[in-house]
Amino acid sequence: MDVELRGITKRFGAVVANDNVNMVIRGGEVLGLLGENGAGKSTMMNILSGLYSPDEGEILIDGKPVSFDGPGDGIAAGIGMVHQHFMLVPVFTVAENVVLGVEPTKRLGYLDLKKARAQVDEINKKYGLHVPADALIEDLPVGIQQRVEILKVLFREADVLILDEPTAVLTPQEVEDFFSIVRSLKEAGKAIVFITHKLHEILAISDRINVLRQGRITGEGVPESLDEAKLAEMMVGRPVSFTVDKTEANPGRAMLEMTDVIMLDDADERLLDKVSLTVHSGEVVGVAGVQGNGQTELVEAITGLERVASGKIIFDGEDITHASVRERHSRGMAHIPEDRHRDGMISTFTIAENMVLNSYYEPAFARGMAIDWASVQKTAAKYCVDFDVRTPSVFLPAGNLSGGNQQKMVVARELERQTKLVIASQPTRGLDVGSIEYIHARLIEARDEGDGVLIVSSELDEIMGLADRILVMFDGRIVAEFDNTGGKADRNAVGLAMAGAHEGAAA
Amino acid sequence: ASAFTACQVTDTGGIDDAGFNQTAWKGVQDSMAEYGIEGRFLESQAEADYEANLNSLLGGACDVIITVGFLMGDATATSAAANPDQKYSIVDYAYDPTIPNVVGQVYATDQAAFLAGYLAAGMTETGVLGTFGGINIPPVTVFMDGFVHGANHYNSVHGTDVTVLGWNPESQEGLFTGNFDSLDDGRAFAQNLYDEGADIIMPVAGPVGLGSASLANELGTDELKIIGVDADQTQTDPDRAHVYLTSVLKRMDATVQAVIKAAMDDTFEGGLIVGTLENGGVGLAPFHSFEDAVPAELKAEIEEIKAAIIDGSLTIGG
Amino acid sequence: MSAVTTDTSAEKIASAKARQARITGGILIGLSLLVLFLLDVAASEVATFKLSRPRDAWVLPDLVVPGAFNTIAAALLAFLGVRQFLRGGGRWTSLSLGIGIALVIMAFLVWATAGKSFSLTGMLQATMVRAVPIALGGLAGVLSERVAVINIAIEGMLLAGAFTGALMGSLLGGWGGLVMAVLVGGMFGMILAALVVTFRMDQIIAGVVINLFVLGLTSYVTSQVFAEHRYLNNAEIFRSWKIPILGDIPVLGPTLFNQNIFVYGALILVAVATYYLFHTKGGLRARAVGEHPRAADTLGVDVYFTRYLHVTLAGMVAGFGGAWFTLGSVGRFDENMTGGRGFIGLAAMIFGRWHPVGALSAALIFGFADSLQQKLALLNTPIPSEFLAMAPYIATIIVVAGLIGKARPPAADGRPYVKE
Amino acid sequence: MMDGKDLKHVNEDMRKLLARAAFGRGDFEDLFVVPVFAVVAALVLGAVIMLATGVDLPTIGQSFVALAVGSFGSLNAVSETLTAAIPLVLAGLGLGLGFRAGLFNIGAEGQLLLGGTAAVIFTFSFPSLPFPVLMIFGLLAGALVGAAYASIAGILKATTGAHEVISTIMLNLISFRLLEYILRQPYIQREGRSDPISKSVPEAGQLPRLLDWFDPNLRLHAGVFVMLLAVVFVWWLLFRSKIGFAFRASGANPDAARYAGMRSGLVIVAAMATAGALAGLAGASQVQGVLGRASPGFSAQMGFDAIALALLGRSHPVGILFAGILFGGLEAGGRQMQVDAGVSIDLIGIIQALIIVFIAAPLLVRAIFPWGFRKETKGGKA
Ligand SMILES: Nc1ncnc2c1ncn2[C@@H]1O[C@H](COP(=O)(O)OP(=O)(O)OP(=O)(O)O)[C@@H](O)[C@H]1O
Ligand SMILES: Nc1ncnc2c1ncn2[C@@H]1O[C@H](COP(=O)(O)OP(=O)(O)OP(=O)(O)O)[C@@H](O)[C@H]1O
Ligand SMILES: [Mg+2]
Ligand SMILES: [Mg+2]
Repeated sequence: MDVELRGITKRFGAVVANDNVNMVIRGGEVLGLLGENGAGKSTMMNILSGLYSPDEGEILIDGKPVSFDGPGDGIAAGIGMVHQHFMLVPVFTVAENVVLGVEPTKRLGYLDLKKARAQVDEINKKYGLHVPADALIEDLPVGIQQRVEILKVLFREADVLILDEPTAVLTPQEVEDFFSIVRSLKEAGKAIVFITHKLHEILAISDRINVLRQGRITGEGVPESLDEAKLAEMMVGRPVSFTVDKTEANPGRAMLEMTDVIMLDDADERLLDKVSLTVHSGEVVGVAGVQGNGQTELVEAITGLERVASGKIIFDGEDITHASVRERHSRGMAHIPEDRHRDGMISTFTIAENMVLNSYYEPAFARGMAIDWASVQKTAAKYCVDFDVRTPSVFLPAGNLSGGNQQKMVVARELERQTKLVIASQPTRGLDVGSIEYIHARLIEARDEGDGVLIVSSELDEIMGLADRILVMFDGRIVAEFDNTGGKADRNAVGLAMAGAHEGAAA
Repeated sequence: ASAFTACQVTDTGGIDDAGFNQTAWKGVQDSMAEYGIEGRFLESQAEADYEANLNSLLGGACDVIITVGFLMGDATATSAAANPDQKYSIVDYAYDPTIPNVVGQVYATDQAAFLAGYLAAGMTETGVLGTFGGINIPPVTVFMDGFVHGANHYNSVHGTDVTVLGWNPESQEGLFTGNFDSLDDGRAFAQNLYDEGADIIMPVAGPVGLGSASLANELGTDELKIIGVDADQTQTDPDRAHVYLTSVLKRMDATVQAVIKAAMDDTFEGGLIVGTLENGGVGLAPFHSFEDAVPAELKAEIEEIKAAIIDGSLTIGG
Repeated sequence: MSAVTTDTSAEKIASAKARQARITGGILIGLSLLVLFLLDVAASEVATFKLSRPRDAWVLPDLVVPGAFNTIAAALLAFLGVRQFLRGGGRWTSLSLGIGIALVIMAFLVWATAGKSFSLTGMLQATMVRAVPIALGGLAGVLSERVAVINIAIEGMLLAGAFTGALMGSLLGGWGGLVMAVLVGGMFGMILAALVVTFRMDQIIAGVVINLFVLGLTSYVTSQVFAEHRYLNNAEIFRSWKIPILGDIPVLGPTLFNQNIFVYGALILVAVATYYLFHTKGGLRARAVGEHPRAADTLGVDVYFTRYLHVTLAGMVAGFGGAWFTLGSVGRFDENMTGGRGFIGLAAMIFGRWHPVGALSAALIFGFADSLQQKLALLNTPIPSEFLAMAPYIATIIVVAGLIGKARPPAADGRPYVKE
Repeated sequence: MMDGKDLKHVNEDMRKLLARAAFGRGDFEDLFVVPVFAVVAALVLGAVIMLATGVDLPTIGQSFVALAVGSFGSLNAVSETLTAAIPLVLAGLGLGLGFRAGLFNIGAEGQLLLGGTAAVIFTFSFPSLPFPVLMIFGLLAGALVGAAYASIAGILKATTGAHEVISTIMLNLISFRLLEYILRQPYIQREGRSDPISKSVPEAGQLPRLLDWFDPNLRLHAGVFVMLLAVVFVWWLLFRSKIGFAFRASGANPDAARYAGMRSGLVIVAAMATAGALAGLAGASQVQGVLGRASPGFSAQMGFDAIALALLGRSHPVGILFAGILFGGLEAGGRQMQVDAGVSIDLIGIIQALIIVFIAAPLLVRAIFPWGFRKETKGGKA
């Protein structure tokens, strides 16, 4: 099935998200779609799937113009979309999520979950997806959730699959598995649109590539004639450096020492199982691991968001095991949270307010019981300039910023202060190469100024590029440690440890 | 020049409260019918309205202003002091000392309730009576006191063992709905008493009692009878008239009418009107559908007791 | 558990479960002391609970509980408490607490009833009756909040149902009144849906406004019209309808099988709603709309329609519940006669964790506390009547604070959904 | 690193970032045009309802004239309007503050009731204190008790997660009974009275009337200053103070607030207590300024009206002030309407509800009065 988009334009208020875009998608082919944050990729695909309606332009399927009045029509026309933000109901099972909207029923509208399960298992088998049909979504790791999204599309027998940043949250191993699924779909004759910020992925899987910039197509080509540098330049409009520029680490005193830290959940299961680690000043320690192996809890323990059941946490020589979040923060601990939208910012607050979210009480911004807004605003404006947060005004709600700029805002807030230790959790998730480059440089800068830096990321490339030392977490424990000075750690060995291969050795 | 006008300010229950506001208003309406005067009323939404409502009736528009309920006591006194030429009367409230331009109207309700208690004790088949109130306040509990004492008096006269559930005159504690507007509380509380064996119930909670009547209507009067309060409830609740054994009358309409008459005749004098059995300000309503069911000797006993209370030879609560 | 025993530093681990167990233990021991000293009953006294009325088909003898029961209950409580304190944790924690609370309630009843008697069956029957409007209000809340529309307007919908039931019941007879009450309830549901879905009004404001409007309108008509035209406010009520045979079972019969259609209706509606929400296609879609409307939308589920539909249904349920006040109870409308029952229904919904059965259970607890309070007032306990009347509310707070903790509403609850 | 030219450039950027967005036409329409249309639409619908219930046209006309005159048409009307607005605004401020902190406090009614009662008890207990002292302490006592009562719900939420909607509903119901009990106690009940009414607030404890030198019937009292002070204070608290920042942050995104080191438990209790203090103050101002004593139900649903008020004022102190004056005006005007035209005052409730509907749903007003508004740009927030 071939699909053509002609002259598509979509505006959100004053923002032109798509500007007269033309695009062709063919059966049995993977079309790679690339572009900066906010370039309009998701908007374009939401239009194709029927979720948004375009202001101008038309969609042709096999040469015939169609018009969609909602995603139901798109589905009926054979177009399925895996959204950038998961469209899964967390408290439903896999089977329930998959059949939603096309439920098999018996008499009295009775939901035939048995049949649903069977159908899910069938697709599972056909494409080798291995998704447990009865598991609750919220209990599944993101990698599996990703597959559920694909299952949903396949279940509806879509011929066109739109995959919007499907690999953003996957581990390298999961990406490999994912690619083999994509290939088998392609062989089955499906048309696939693949969106990602990762250039090597797009080169590896696409048959054709389109680059979108500020709502327009700015480049087209086939992977054979392109390389990462060219792609990046097409995207950002300037040359981009990929390797993190950094000198050798110069580790100093221990900034953070954790000893035998145990954290329990409500059922007394161990989320952290006797974790011990040290971060020195002037070094970047990377924590690698498949999501859900205790990294989140590790960060919560260090930053004081959750109580630990036993063990000791020492920060620059002082015991902070029982210190509050604020206390740790004011002693110089910076925290870039994993989920910026939920935890890192308040989208209805202005950029200025967000910039002082955790320091508004400090003498610099306070006058007695009041906040000195004039000083807050000046500081915020300075942060914006320093960290290249692109906004017309600091009085705008932070929710209006693009994802990359929101993240830069959070990073600015955390790094612009006097810090000793930086905890960065998934600091570049979902960001375009330009923003990633920028944030990485800032983290290294913090290291070079003598901070200890702890980076938690499921992006192995990020860890390999940034960290001087790599710790691997598995099942709530630290199962392996690698020296990465000069990038000498063995990528494969780290990957294996993430998959739990070291388990026996570490126990 | 213009016709004589009687004005009423209700308390927050409103004019249609099936209670004292409505009964007092009936007094005004009766006067309108009988003496051809004008009548008007203002409803108070909140206590803060009393003063404002009284103010808006001043300036010669009203020949006499009737206020209703003890809660209006302060506002009425203030207004009366500021306007010594305006005539006022307040229902269910007495000033001590009295105010020259205000007539207080109060009622010895326990006298009538005593008769009702005696009657009920004579009529019960289960030997159990019930009562409940709206809120534990004297204008309510005085009914309940009289009712219990009346039943006890029957016991001591006849050597029976009739019990009254829902009120204990010694501890002054008992069964209360906590409101004067939830009719289905009236039903539920009656059901509760019925479950414990009561077959005659006197609810003292304004319209809430209508809910009790509804239960009696459903169960049948063999199972449950109701004693009304304030007005003759066969009149105010005509559709269920047959469930009312009788009503304990608190003739606010009569006293209001008397005050209006006095004001018209220029015999108005500040002070106090106390409704008693003697002056007909309180009393027992006719038995209506139970006229035949009440034994003649019981009727006679009640008349005797009434006479004894009036001449002071019988004291209530002794 | 095994981890704790294998670990040498076990005693230092602050286990959440162990702490909870210790707290529970402490509470139980406290309750034991309470029963021992405050609810002490002389061993010679007995408490009599009547189970049948003399005219019942099958008469059960009275349940006579000796005063020694309380001493035993105190001992049991102490045992449970100490056990929790020492051994702690596990499935036993909530079970012990449940048993403990039941024991305390029983001991309290024995204490209050010592030397007297009351009808246990009557109390249970009243529990059921008093629970009906609250359960229906709660169910209305469940239906609309499951599609993420906060429904503060339950109170207004109940009142509208009560009013319509009385007015239309007077004109058209009971069934006509009932149908109209349901329809008017549904109409207000639809208005709420229109305000929040189509006009994107804040959901709480919309609810508050509907309450204000209905209260104003019904009060206005009551004083402007009903006061003069009494025949408009005098409806025939639905009497109890005893189910043959089942209705004669002692205790259970009067409680469950000798009630009016509102009680049966509430039970049936709860069952149907549970089936619908958790076992049908429509229910799955509704819940999806409540949890993640955009996900539902991407799969072709019409979010707006789903919200309209369910909020309207919620209104109809509330309209039915409202009719209980007039057609199922007293046959006559009075200003503000629902008296906050809609809000208590809302509480029941939260307490029942947005589940129809949960809401019903919560309503039953409330109904129980309410009828218990009435019995206690009859028993001449030394507790002032005002405090007895508070009992249902205090019980609700304790239960919500102690047993529920953080309940999780549907994820999208209260948020408008904007299609592009 | 940066040379002078760059620095200048940076300053230029900062200046741009600091330029505030202008007051747009949309704001103007939301703030002024919508309310005007809302009031008109509500009155028209109110007339329709009167017609439907058999009120004749001249009477309806008379009612609206009375409504206007009774709310703002004379000095007495303005005095009554403001007097009615005082407790509503005070309680509304508390609710608005709660909303900003993400708390839905339905308990203002109970807090107001107990706060007012405390003010009465305090003032008659210390009759020897001189005028401003007793008055101020009375207000403080009211605020304190209101705060304490509200804190119960706050503490329960903070420690056990009990939903504040449930606990405040229950606390309201409890407060009604508690007041009945309190008013029966010999120390509190007025001497010589058998009904539930408290002793009176002594002269020195009263909020003095401001205009009685002009006409003794003018009830406007010094509570109006308390109200204005409270508006300024709450505005300062919310938008200028540190704790207010924490309130708003916790309300807008509790997760982010926690991550930023704000203590959610503390914020909840503090916000509830502040809201309760304002409700308590509302009760105190009512008893010290208008009623002079406590009796069952003297709160007269003000705590519930305040919910609508806070929502109508968009939880902004100034918005609440205006909403309160609107409500006060309706109340005073409604009374006049009853006096002059004999229309039941319950109609006011209906009109209030309708006005809120139209103000809170600008889209609805736009749909009814399309000519009153600028066309929205295509593709805007449809
Ligand atoms: N619902 C919306 N309302 C308003 N503006 C929107 C909306 N969705 C997207 N935009 C704006 O449209 C532009 C394009 O957004 P889009 O999500 O298509 O970008 P993208 O290329 O997918 O970016 P990313 O790589 O961050 O996912 C951005 O400026 C974005 O802020
Ligand atoms: N001088 C200032 N500088 C920066 N931010 C400010 C300043 N004054 C107020 N703010 C913040 O900007 C917003 C606007 O505050 P303002 O006092 O003007 O009320 P408002 O805009 O009417 O409030 P709202 O938008 O919440 O209804 C508030 O969220 C406040 O915290
Ligand atoms: Mg995107
Ligand atoms: Mg009325």
